[in-house]
Order: sequence, then structure tokens, then C-alpha cells
Amino acid sequence: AATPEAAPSAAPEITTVRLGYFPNLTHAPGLIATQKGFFKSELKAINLTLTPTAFNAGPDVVTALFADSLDCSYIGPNPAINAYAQSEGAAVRIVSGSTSGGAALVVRDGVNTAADLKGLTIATPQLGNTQDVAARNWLSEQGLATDVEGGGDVSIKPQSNSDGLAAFSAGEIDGAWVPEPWVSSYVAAGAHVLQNEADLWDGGQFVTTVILCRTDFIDQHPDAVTALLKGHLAALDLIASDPEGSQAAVNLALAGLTGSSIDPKVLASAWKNMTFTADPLSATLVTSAEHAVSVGLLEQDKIDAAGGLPGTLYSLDLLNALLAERGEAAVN
Amino acid sequence: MKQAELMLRADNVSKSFGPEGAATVALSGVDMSIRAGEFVTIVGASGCGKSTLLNLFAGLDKPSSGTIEVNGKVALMFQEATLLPWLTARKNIELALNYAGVARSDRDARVAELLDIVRLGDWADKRPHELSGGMRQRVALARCLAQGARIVLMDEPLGALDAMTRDHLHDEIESIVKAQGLTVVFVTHNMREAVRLGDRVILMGSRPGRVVYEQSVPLKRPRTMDSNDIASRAADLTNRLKAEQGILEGADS
Amino acid sequence: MKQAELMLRADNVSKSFGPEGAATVALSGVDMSIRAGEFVTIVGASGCGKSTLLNLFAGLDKPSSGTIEVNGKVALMFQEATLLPWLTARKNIELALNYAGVARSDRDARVAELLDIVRLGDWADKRPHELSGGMRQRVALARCLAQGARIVLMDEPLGALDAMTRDHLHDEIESIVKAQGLTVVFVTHNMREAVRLGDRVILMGSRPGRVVYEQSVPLKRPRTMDSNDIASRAADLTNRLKAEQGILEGADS
Amino acid sequence: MTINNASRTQTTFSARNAWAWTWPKLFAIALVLGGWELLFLSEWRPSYVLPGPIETFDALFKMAGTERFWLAVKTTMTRAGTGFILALVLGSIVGIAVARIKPLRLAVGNVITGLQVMPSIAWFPLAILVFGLNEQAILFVVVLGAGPSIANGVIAGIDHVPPAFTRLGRVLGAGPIALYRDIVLPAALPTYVAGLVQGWSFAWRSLMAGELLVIIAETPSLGTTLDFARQMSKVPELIATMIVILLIGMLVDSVFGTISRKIRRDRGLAIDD
Amino acid sequence: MTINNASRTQTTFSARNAWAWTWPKLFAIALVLGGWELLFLSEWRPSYVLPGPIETFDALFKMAGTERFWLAVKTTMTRAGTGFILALVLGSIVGIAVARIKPLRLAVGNVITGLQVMPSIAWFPLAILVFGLNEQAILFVVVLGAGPSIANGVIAGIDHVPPAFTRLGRVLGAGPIALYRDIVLPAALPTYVAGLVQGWSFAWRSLMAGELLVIIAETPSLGTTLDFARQMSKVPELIATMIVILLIGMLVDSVFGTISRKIRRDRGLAIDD
Ligand SMILES: Nc1ncnc2c1ncn2[C@@H]1O[C@H](COP(=O)(O)OP(=O)(O)OP(=O)(O)O)[C@@H](O)[C@H]1O
Ligand SMILES: Nc1ncnc2c1ncn2[C@@H]1O[C@H](COP(=O)(O)OP(=O)(O)OP(=O)(O)O)[C@@H](O)[C@H]1O
Ligand SMILES: [Mg+2]
Ligand SMILES: [Mg+2]
Repeated sequence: AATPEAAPSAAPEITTVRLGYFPNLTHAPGLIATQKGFFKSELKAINLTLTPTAFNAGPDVVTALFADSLDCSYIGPNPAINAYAQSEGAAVRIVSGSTSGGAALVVRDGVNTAADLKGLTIATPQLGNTQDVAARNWLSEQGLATDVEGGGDVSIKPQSNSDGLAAFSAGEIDGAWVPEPWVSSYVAAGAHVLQNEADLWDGGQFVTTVILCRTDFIDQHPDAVTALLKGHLAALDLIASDPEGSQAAVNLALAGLTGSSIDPKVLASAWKNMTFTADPLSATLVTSAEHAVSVGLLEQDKIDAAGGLPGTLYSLDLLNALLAERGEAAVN
Repeated sequence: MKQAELMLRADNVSKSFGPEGAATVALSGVDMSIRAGEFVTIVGASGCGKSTLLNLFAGLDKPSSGTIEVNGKVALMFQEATLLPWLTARKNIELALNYAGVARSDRDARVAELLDIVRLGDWADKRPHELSGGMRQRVALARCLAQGARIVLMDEPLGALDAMTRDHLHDEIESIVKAQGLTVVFVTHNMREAVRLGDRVILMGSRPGRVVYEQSVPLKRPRTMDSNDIASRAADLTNRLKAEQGILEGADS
Repeated sequence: MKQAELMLRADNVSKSFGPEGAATVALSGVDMSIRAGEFVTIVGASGCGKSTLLNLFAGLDKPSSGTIEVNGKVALMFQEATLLPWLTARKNIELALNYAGVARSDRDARVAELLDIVRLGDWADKRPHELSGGMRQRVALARCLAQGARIVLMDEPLGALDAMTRDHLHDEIESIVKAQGLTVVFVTHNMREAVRLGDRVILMGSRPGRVVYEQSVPLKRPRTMDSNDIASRAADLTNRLKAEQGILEGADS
Repeated sequence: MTINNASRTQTTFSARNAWAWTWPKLFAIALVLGGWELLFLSEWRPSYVLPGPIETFDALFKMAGTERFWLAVKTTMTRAGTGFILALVLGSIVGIAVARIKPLRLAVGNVITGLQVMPSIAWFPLAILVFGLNEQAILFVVVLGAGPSIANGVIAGIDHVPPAFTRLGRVLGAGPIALYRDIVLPAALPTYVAGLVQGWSFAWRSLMAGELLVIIAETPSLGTTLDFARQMSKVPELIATMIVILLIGMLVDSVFGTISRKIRRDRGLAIDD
Repeated sequence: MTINNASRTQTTFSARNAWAWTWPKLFAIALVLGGWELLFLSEWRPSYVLPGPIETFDALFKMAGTERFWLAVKTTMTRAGTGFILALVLGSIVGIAVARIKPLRLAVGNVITGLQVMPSIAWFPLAILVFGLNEQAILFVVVLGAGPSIANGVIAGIDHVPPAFTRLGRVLGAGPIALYRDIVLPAALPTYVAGLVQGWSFAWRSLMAGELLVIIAETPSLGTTLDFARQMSKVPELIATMIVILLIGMLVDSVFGTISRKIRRDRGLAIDD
């Protein structure tokens, strides 16, 4: 029983926009825009400030959005769909895409075909996350059964990427379906790419990061969302025009948040596998969600209750207005 | 002499411990009335229920049947000197003064006075584990006197002391009791001590604990431990105790 | 009589507690020699170092200076009955038998025997908190006897007992000591008891603790507490104690 | 002041006692549920972040109706039990050794707490390296979580044994082993048992993290159930799992509580009430 | 058997004692480092999963050379301290109340352990709901982590106060507050202080998780440092951070240890050694 009190007239006064992102490579546009002050200057023009908050886990972002503690956030497609489905379509909207690509199945020497994987173990970052779903779906397409408990022809053992890498070096797992920069890290540790996820999608693109905002916030403060999107687009522009400079900015931002930065070589290699785009690639998200349903990691009835997919998940008018201003094609 | 106010009364008091079937009967049908200003000493075999009776009077335990009446504030000196190990002798006594409502400014002087009475003036700042057994007992005695209660129950308060210190404390206790008009119940195994101090001596028998004999001691005070009067009365009490226990023994082991 | 073997010896023993400057001197220059089969009783004012001396003999503490020699297994009965609260009276005694190497099959009978001696046959299966103070002391005594040591140190072992039980235990202790040829050091505040039991009585003075007087007791056994011989010797000891303490008091408070 | 025969009332024991035992619990439950329902009805937060008790218990009963749930409970309890017993044995041995052997104490005494404060996730890489991805790795994390706590409990217990008891042991002629077996450890038992509750909590919480380390085929677990509910933002399931964890914790506590009460009764530590 | 004057040797106290205090530690450190280096040299695992001590200490010193590191230590210690003190106050109050008020104990006694076993992450949603994304949310997680442990410590301590002391208090005429202030709590103090180490550990471990709840750019913390070193597979930094956590844990333990020793000495609980 979702009860959003969506009365635009009763828009509460705000002085700041609370934006979430992760210290992840896939959140590079957010990291760059924050680092370079793009958000700040755009918001300043409408007398708002930015309260950036870094997160470690998607669910916390969702809770924070639900709890009115956060307005918008860079986030992976899965938590976004969860938030949408759990709130029965009420609470959140995707306002823009951010990142695409940058995931692959990496395996140890001697594994050269899908068939070679039979009886082996691979890791994914987390049960039910994008890569996990992709891996299960791909394996089943290859005729290899998996199950949520790690049984089947190929045993999938979700675990944090760093544990996976340790397990890989210890010979405990034989491969992993991971996002960047982990693909590059595994390769550096002696693995090779068996399947680049990009090759599985039309046009080689599939969504890995979007910007998700509270529905209320979009309704009440479209100008603030527009300002955020402007900053986001500015970051995308920078990435396109100055890859080295943006990589340096990302590493600086990561160091600021985490105290560690990524080996520039790994970063450069990872960068090549990713595309940064405002296009939310909604078709790939829908397909990915269908995969999740088919492997039993998402409940169809929840999605139906929310109004289906894409349903009302996207709210791209503000983005499209900006794109139109810039003379670029609209996205959907 | 006009009958003084009734301070302590046990009316057909019984007390047993443990589950109904296998209970230990510590006291059975004990009647006792103690009037204001009386100094009653209780003697009796080990395990006959003396401590249990004092606990009942002090309200630490409830009788299994019968009634206990207590008419005023009670101080109890336990059989085993229970000092708080984290406090010095001085602080242990001060605590009692504090609860008795003695003003903070008066406490120091009062502690010094009490420690002098028990001859521990030099040991005020020692902690219990730094004191000998007898010293601990004396601190407990001082604390008991510090409570400022009108009714004082003492459970073998001088048991761990040498004759000399005992004599001294007999005098001190007697004079304090007299000066403050205290009502005292004093448990001891020393028959002479019982006669030396008591206005009345109560002899308890065991299994089950009960009152078997009472004797007023009309001797004039001051009394001395080695007076013949006291010796002969003490001998009489000892004989009665022996008789009482002898019966038991015949039936017993 | 040929001189028996030396069982315990203190040679110019001193013991102080606490930091160098503010130390409490518990014992100073104590010399003592106790031969096999001797029954030595120690009397002295409260706090004069009796327990400290027994601790040294038992090896629980080390002298600050001087030498302690001990020639055989020692049993010590503490001043405060220390029973293990999680064990019944029986088990407390059994533990000592166990350590003394008594075979498991013999222990039950031995426990029953010891509990009978201290007249607690019916209380074998009670835990310490279900016993009266005097009962606990008797269990501790039984345990001390259970240790099967040739040297037995007892620190006011009968202090919490009535005259009747005391008398009984005097006899029992005397006969056990004789039967087993034990060497005993027995601390008491009861002068008659000291004379009743001891082959030799040692009077200790306080501040600092030291030996001030020794007396052999050549009285024939069996002795009885109320014999005149014992009374007069006890009176003499009391006077000596008083004299000793009187001096102190004059100087002291 | 008159004190009357009070224990006479003990005859109507069972019925009254049961009620005295029950009502506070019922009252507390009613209070929590009532407050929660009120909060829910007040629409302080949308129901998808703060579901009402009805929805939550619905999720709980649905969950409890599945075989998978009971399998998860069984797996997790087995792991917790095994890990705890291992931690108990190792922690106790280390605790005794450290309490007894002075150089050892100086060497590693503080390290025990140092290990105790180490978050479980810090051990994951090591666990994988040493044990691989299997039950042992999970147990390793659990033992490293609970062991130091138990060892610290043992040390604290031994440290606070009244010296009268150890002196008694020496006087009785107990050898070092007998001294510990018969005197020091029994004397330390109450503190030790109290410490076990803490050890259990550490074991359990480490397990909840450790179960995410390795997902073993065909074995659902409470740790993953909790994490999955969280990852999927399924708040009713999350709260339902929390309730299950709470109930298990309470159950275990009442087991330890019973042991502790028995010990206290035996030693006369609980004289009244 | 001859016992000689032994305490004479106390004069050469300081030098010998310092050495007796130091060598076990040095020995233990040497042992650990030596074993580690040998393992490293054996090339059991590649150096990027198991770096050697040299590399690790290099990372440690590099880390310790940055201002950021000290800021992180300061932030985390401040949070731990604040959270612990809050947990101490609340846990103690709840513990005393539960130990003292029988219906309350029946109602919520077991719940305390139930809460104690709850993994920190389970509280994240509630923390965010109630407090939003800020320090309070982190403190909330810490308090919920450590509070129950401290409350349990208080309850255990109070439960094991010898009845002789409470009886004494009643005889002395102490009111309920005075009884607790002057007698029960001081008597429970040794157990209580021992329990505080457990409480601190819970606080610290909850904090390590709680710090991941919100990552604030200008305020680095040890929790995030640890987690990101792990997430980024920077094993030397991970181990270096673990060493820092270990050292802080040891430091805190030695503080509690000193308090505990003082208490024991005051009460004559530590007669020899
Ligand atoms: N652990 C200790 N620390 C400091 N002082 C102590 C310690 N043990 C004993 N003393 C001091 O040593 C002196 C002798 O004590 P001890 O217990 O030997 O006396 P005692 O003769 O047994 O007395 P009592 O008849 O009262 O038992 C006392 O002054 C006491 O304060
Ligand atoms: N808490 C208890 N549980 C069970 N039995 C008890 C308890 N307290 C006392 N008793 C029993 O009650 C009887 C009387 O004990 P009490 O302590 O009153 O004796 P007492 O006369 O003081 O003896 P003593 O002179 O040895 O101190 C004893 O048989 C004892 O075993
Ligand atoms: Mg008694
Ligand atoms: Mg003594």
C-alpha cells in the first residue's frame, strides 16, 4: 500500500540536493562531476548546494531514498529495479543512464569453451546482482544448469570481488563474472576473458549504472534534477574529450573516499571496456530483469504490481529536454 | 519497675529451609519477648538456630510460620565479619554512619571514636584483606555500633578475639548500651561472657531449634569475668547445655 | 627422653606487608622449633601475627627475612572456614582425601568417620551455605584431618563452637594426634584450651609480632577443661598477656 | 513492623508462578506490537520501508512454511553450534594457558582482545587462502570471532577467583592440574558461563558475516537469507529474518540462563527471589 | 624444604621487571614475523594475495605517514569512544533495571541476548529511517551492538554479587539506590569491567560495519579503510589496517587491564604474582 503524497503544490523548501554514489569505477561520471565541481556550480545557479554521500551497498541507498534521506543516486540497475518493484512503482524513477558495459566472464587457463566450465566453480559479485543474473542466464543458454544454492552443472558462488580474486589465486574457483576493474585485475592475475558481456548485447551496450531519483523529488524540484543532469552531462563530455584527465579525476576521487586508488594500468584497461552514456539503455535493463525473473531472482508479481517494466520506471523528460537543448537525440 | 516497651517479639516462630519433604527445621515454636533496654544473651549448641533467629529479627528472612514483631531500627552484626573489601576500615564504618543519617561533618570524629573503642585507631586506612581475622571482626563491631539503631543484634561478635581485648570490649559495649539505652540480643558460645553481659540468658536447644531454658542475671554491674558468681552461673549453664545435648546424642549417633 | 626430629623451625623470621616505607611489620625475629609429636598451642593478642606465622609454615607466603624449615607434609586449617561452595560437605572432605592419595574405595568410609568425629554425620550432603557457621568450621576441621599430613596447623579451629562440642573435639583431636603421632600447631584465644591441649604454650606479643613467653605443660593426660591446674595456668597466661598488652596500651593510644 | 508467615503461599505455586512468568512477556510483546502498529498506522514512513506487523508476520509465516527456511535454520544452527564448541574448546584452552603461564600472558594477553575487535570480514581473505571455499572457512571465521571472547571470559573468571580458594588448593596439596580442575575452574564457572553468552553472540554474528563468504551448494542459511532480503530491499522478509534471529538468540540465552541459575542456586548465590 | 627470604631481590626491581615484561612480547613478535616471512619465502601463495612482512610494513609506514590515516584513526576512535560511552550508559541503566526489576527481567531478559546476536547490517535500514545519513546512524548501530553486551555484563555481575553483601546492605539500612550505588555495583565491578572489554569489542566491530553505512569524503575512517583495502584487493594495506586495529585493540585492552588489576589489588584478589 504505497501512499506517496505527491502534491507538487506542497513542495517543501530545500536548500541542498542529496546525491549518492559509490566509490566504484562504474560510477565514474558521478565521481568526476563531484570531484570537478560540476554539480555544485549547476546547483549554485539555482541557489542550492550539493550534499554528496558515498555508499558502500545498494540496499542502503534504496532505504535512504525510501526514507527521504537521499534525493538521487548513481546506482546499479538491480537495486533500481528492486526499489521500483518493492515500492510498487511509487517511490523512484530513473532519470538518466550513466555507464554501460565493462563486465566479462574471466576464467583460468585451460578453460576455452563454455563446455569446459562443466563441473567448475565461478564467482559472481553478489547473488541476484547484474553480473550474477547475466552469468546464470548465459550459462543456461549454453545448456549449463545453475541454481541459487550453488549447485548444478556450474557452481556459482557469489562473493565479494576481492574474496573472489583471492579464491581464484588459491585455486578455489575457476573463473568469475565480474565488472570492471575486476576483469582487468583477474586478467592481471593470469585469467583470460572467455565471454565479454558486451558481445551478448545488440550494439555491445548494456546498462551498468543509472541515476535514480525519488519520484517526489522529481515532481517537486525538477529544476534541481535538471541541474544534476547538467552536471552529469558535463562529466560525460569530459570523459569523451579527455579520457586521461577523467581517469586521473576518478582516481583522485576514489583516493579521497577510500584512501586507495586503482593501479593506473588496470584503470586504463578497464576504462576501455566501459562506455559512459546518458542513454539508460532501457531495453537492456528490461531484458536483464526478465533474465532475473527467469532464474528466480526477481518476482514477476512484484513487477506486475509496480506496473510492469519499463512501466513508470523511467522519467526521461528532463534529460531529453537537456539533450534537445544540446541538439542531441532523445533517449528512451 | 514499670514494664518497658516491647521491642522484639517472636510468637510461635518456626523456620525451615529447603523443600517441603526434606526440609531442615532450624527453629520450631520459638516464643521470645525482649523489652526496651534489655540485654539478652543467647547460648546454644552449634547449629541450633541462633543465627537464623537473628536473621528473622533483622528482617532478612521470613518465618515459615508464626509472627515476628520488631519495634524500631535494627542493627545486626553478622557471625562472619562481612566487610566490603573495596573499602578501608574507615570507609566501611563511614558507610553505616552515612545510612544512619550522621552529618558528613560529624562522621570523621565518630569513625575515630569508634575505631578507638575497638582499638584499631592506627588501622583506619587498611583494607579488609590487610587486617587479621580478629581485626576484621572488630571493624564489623564498630560498624554495627555506628548504625545508631535502638536494637542491636550481635552474632558471636567477640568470637575471634583474645581475652584481653574481649574484656575491654565487654566494658565498652556495656557502657554504650547503658548510655544509649539500647536493646541488645547477643549470641555467644562463651558462657561466662553470656552471664557477664546479659540481663537475661536464653539457652537454646537443637534439632529443632527452640528455647529450652531462661535465666535472669540479677548480678550488679559492673561485673568481672572471673567473679565467682559468674563462674558458677556459667558452670550451671554449661551443665544444662550438656544435659540438653546429651539427650540428643543418646538418640542420635 | 631422646630428642625427637625437628619438624618446624623458624629462624629469626620477620615478615612485613606493604611497600618498604609504610610496611606493616607482622613478625619480627621469631625463633621457633617444633619437634615431631609435639602439640604446641599459640596464644596472643588479636593481630599479633599468629595467622601470618602459620601461613609461613604452610608455605603460602615467604618470610621477608629469616628462614623457615618444614620437614614433612603440612595441613593447614584456615582461620576462616574456607569450604568450596559448589561442593557438599562430603565432597569437600573427599577432595582432601583424594589429594592425600586415599583410594577411591576407602574414601566413603573415611568421610563418614570424619563427619562422625565432628558430629555432622547427618549433614554430609548439605552445601556450605546450608550449614551454620560452627558447622562449616567443623567441616573444615574434618577436611584438615583428612589431609593425612604429619604436621597439622590449626588457626582457631574451634572458635565458633559451643563448650560442649569443643570438649568433644578436644578429646577427639587429642586421641587422633596421639594415635597418628602428629605434630600440631594450634592457635587459640582460649587460654584454658591452650593449656588443655598443649604440650607447650607459646605466647606471642604484638607490634611487632614476636614470641614473648613459652611454657611447657607437663600435666598428665587425659586433662579436663575445668581442672584447677588448667585454670591456674590459664589465669597465669592471661595475666602475662595482659601485662604484655598493658605495656603496649600505655605507649599506644 | 510485623513479618508474617509468607512461604505458606507456596502451595498454589504452579498456576500463579506460570502467570507471574508469562504476563511480563505477553505485556512486552503487546507493547512492542502495539507501538509498531501505531507507528505503521501513523504513516510515518511508506509501508515499503516500514511494513506493519501484520505484513511482516505474514512474511514470517510464509517463510516458516517453506522447507528451505527450516533447512536454513538447521544449517546455520549446526554451523553456529560447531563453531561455538570449537571456539569454546580452543578459547578455554588458550584462556587457561594465558591465565596460568605468566610469560604467555605478557606475550599474548593483550593480543586476545586485539583479535576480538577484528571485524570478521578482515579474516575472509585468510580463510579462503588457508581453507578454500568450504565449511571450514566459515568455521574459521566463527572461531576467530568467538574464541578470543571466550578466552577473555576464562581469563577474567580465573583472575577473579578469590585467593582463599587457590590458597586452599595449595594447602590441600593439589597439583597444578588438579588445582585448576577442582578449584580454580569451578570457582570461575559463574563468570565463565556469563562470558559464554558473549562468546555465543560473537560466534553468531561472525557466522552471519561468514555465511556470505561461501555459498555452499544446496545449503541455504540464515546469513544469506538475511543478506538476500536486504539486497533485494524486501523489508518484510528482512524483519521476519531478524525476528527469527532474535528468537534463536533468546532461546540460546534461556539455555545459558538456566545453567547459570542452577549454578547460582547450588552455591547459594540466589538466596531470595 | 627451606623457604628463604625471597623479597630481598625486590631491590633490582625496575631493570629486571622491565625485561621480564618485555621479552615475552618480543619473542612472540619475532615468532610471528619469522613464520610469516618463511611462509612468504616458500611462495605458498602469490605475493599479491599473501604479501611478506616487509611489503606489509612498508605499506603500514607509508599509511602512517599520511595525514589521512591519522584523521581516520581519530574519526574512528572518536566514534568508538562516543558510541561506547553511550552504550555504557544505556547498557548499564538497562542492565541494572533488568537485574533489579523482576517483571522487567522476565519480559526482556532474554531479548537482550536476542539483540546482542543481531548482525549490525540488520540495523542499517532502521538506522537510516530513524536518523538519516549521518553520524547518529553510525552511533545507533554501535550502541545497538555494544549496549546489549554491556547490559548482559551488568546483569551477570549483579547476579553474582555474594548475597552476604546485599544482606549487609539491607541491615545497614541502605535504600534501594544506595544499595546499588554503594554495595551491589561496587561488588559487581570486577565482572562489570571484564564485561566492558566484551562491550568494547562489540562496539568496535559494529563500528567497523557501521562506518560503511555512510562514507563521508573528508572524514576517512578505519572501517572504510579496511573495507576498501579489501574491496580493492590491496592486501598489504588490508593487513596493515588489520595491524592497526590489532594495536588499538591491544591498547584498549591494556587500559581495561590496568583498571582491572587496580581493582583486584585493592580488594586483595591478586595476592601473589
Ligand atoms: N595481606 C596483608 N597485607 C597487609 N597486612 C597484613 C596482611 N596480612 C596480615 N597483615 C597484618 O599483619 C598483622 C598480623 O596479622 P595476622 O592475621 O597474622 O594476625 P593474627 O595474630 O592471626 O590475629 P587474629 O587473632 O586477629 O587472627 C596484622 O597487623 C595485619 O594487619
Ligand atoms: N540457608 C539455609 N539453607 C538450609 N539450611 C540452613 C540455612 N541456614 C541455616 N540452615 C540450617 O539451620 C540450622 C540453624 O542454623 P544457624 O546458622 O541458625 O545455627 P547457629 O545456631 O547460628 O549455629 P552456629 O553456632 O554454628 O553459628 C542449621 O541446621 C543449618 O544447617
Ligand atoms: Mg550462627
Ligand atoms: Mg589470625
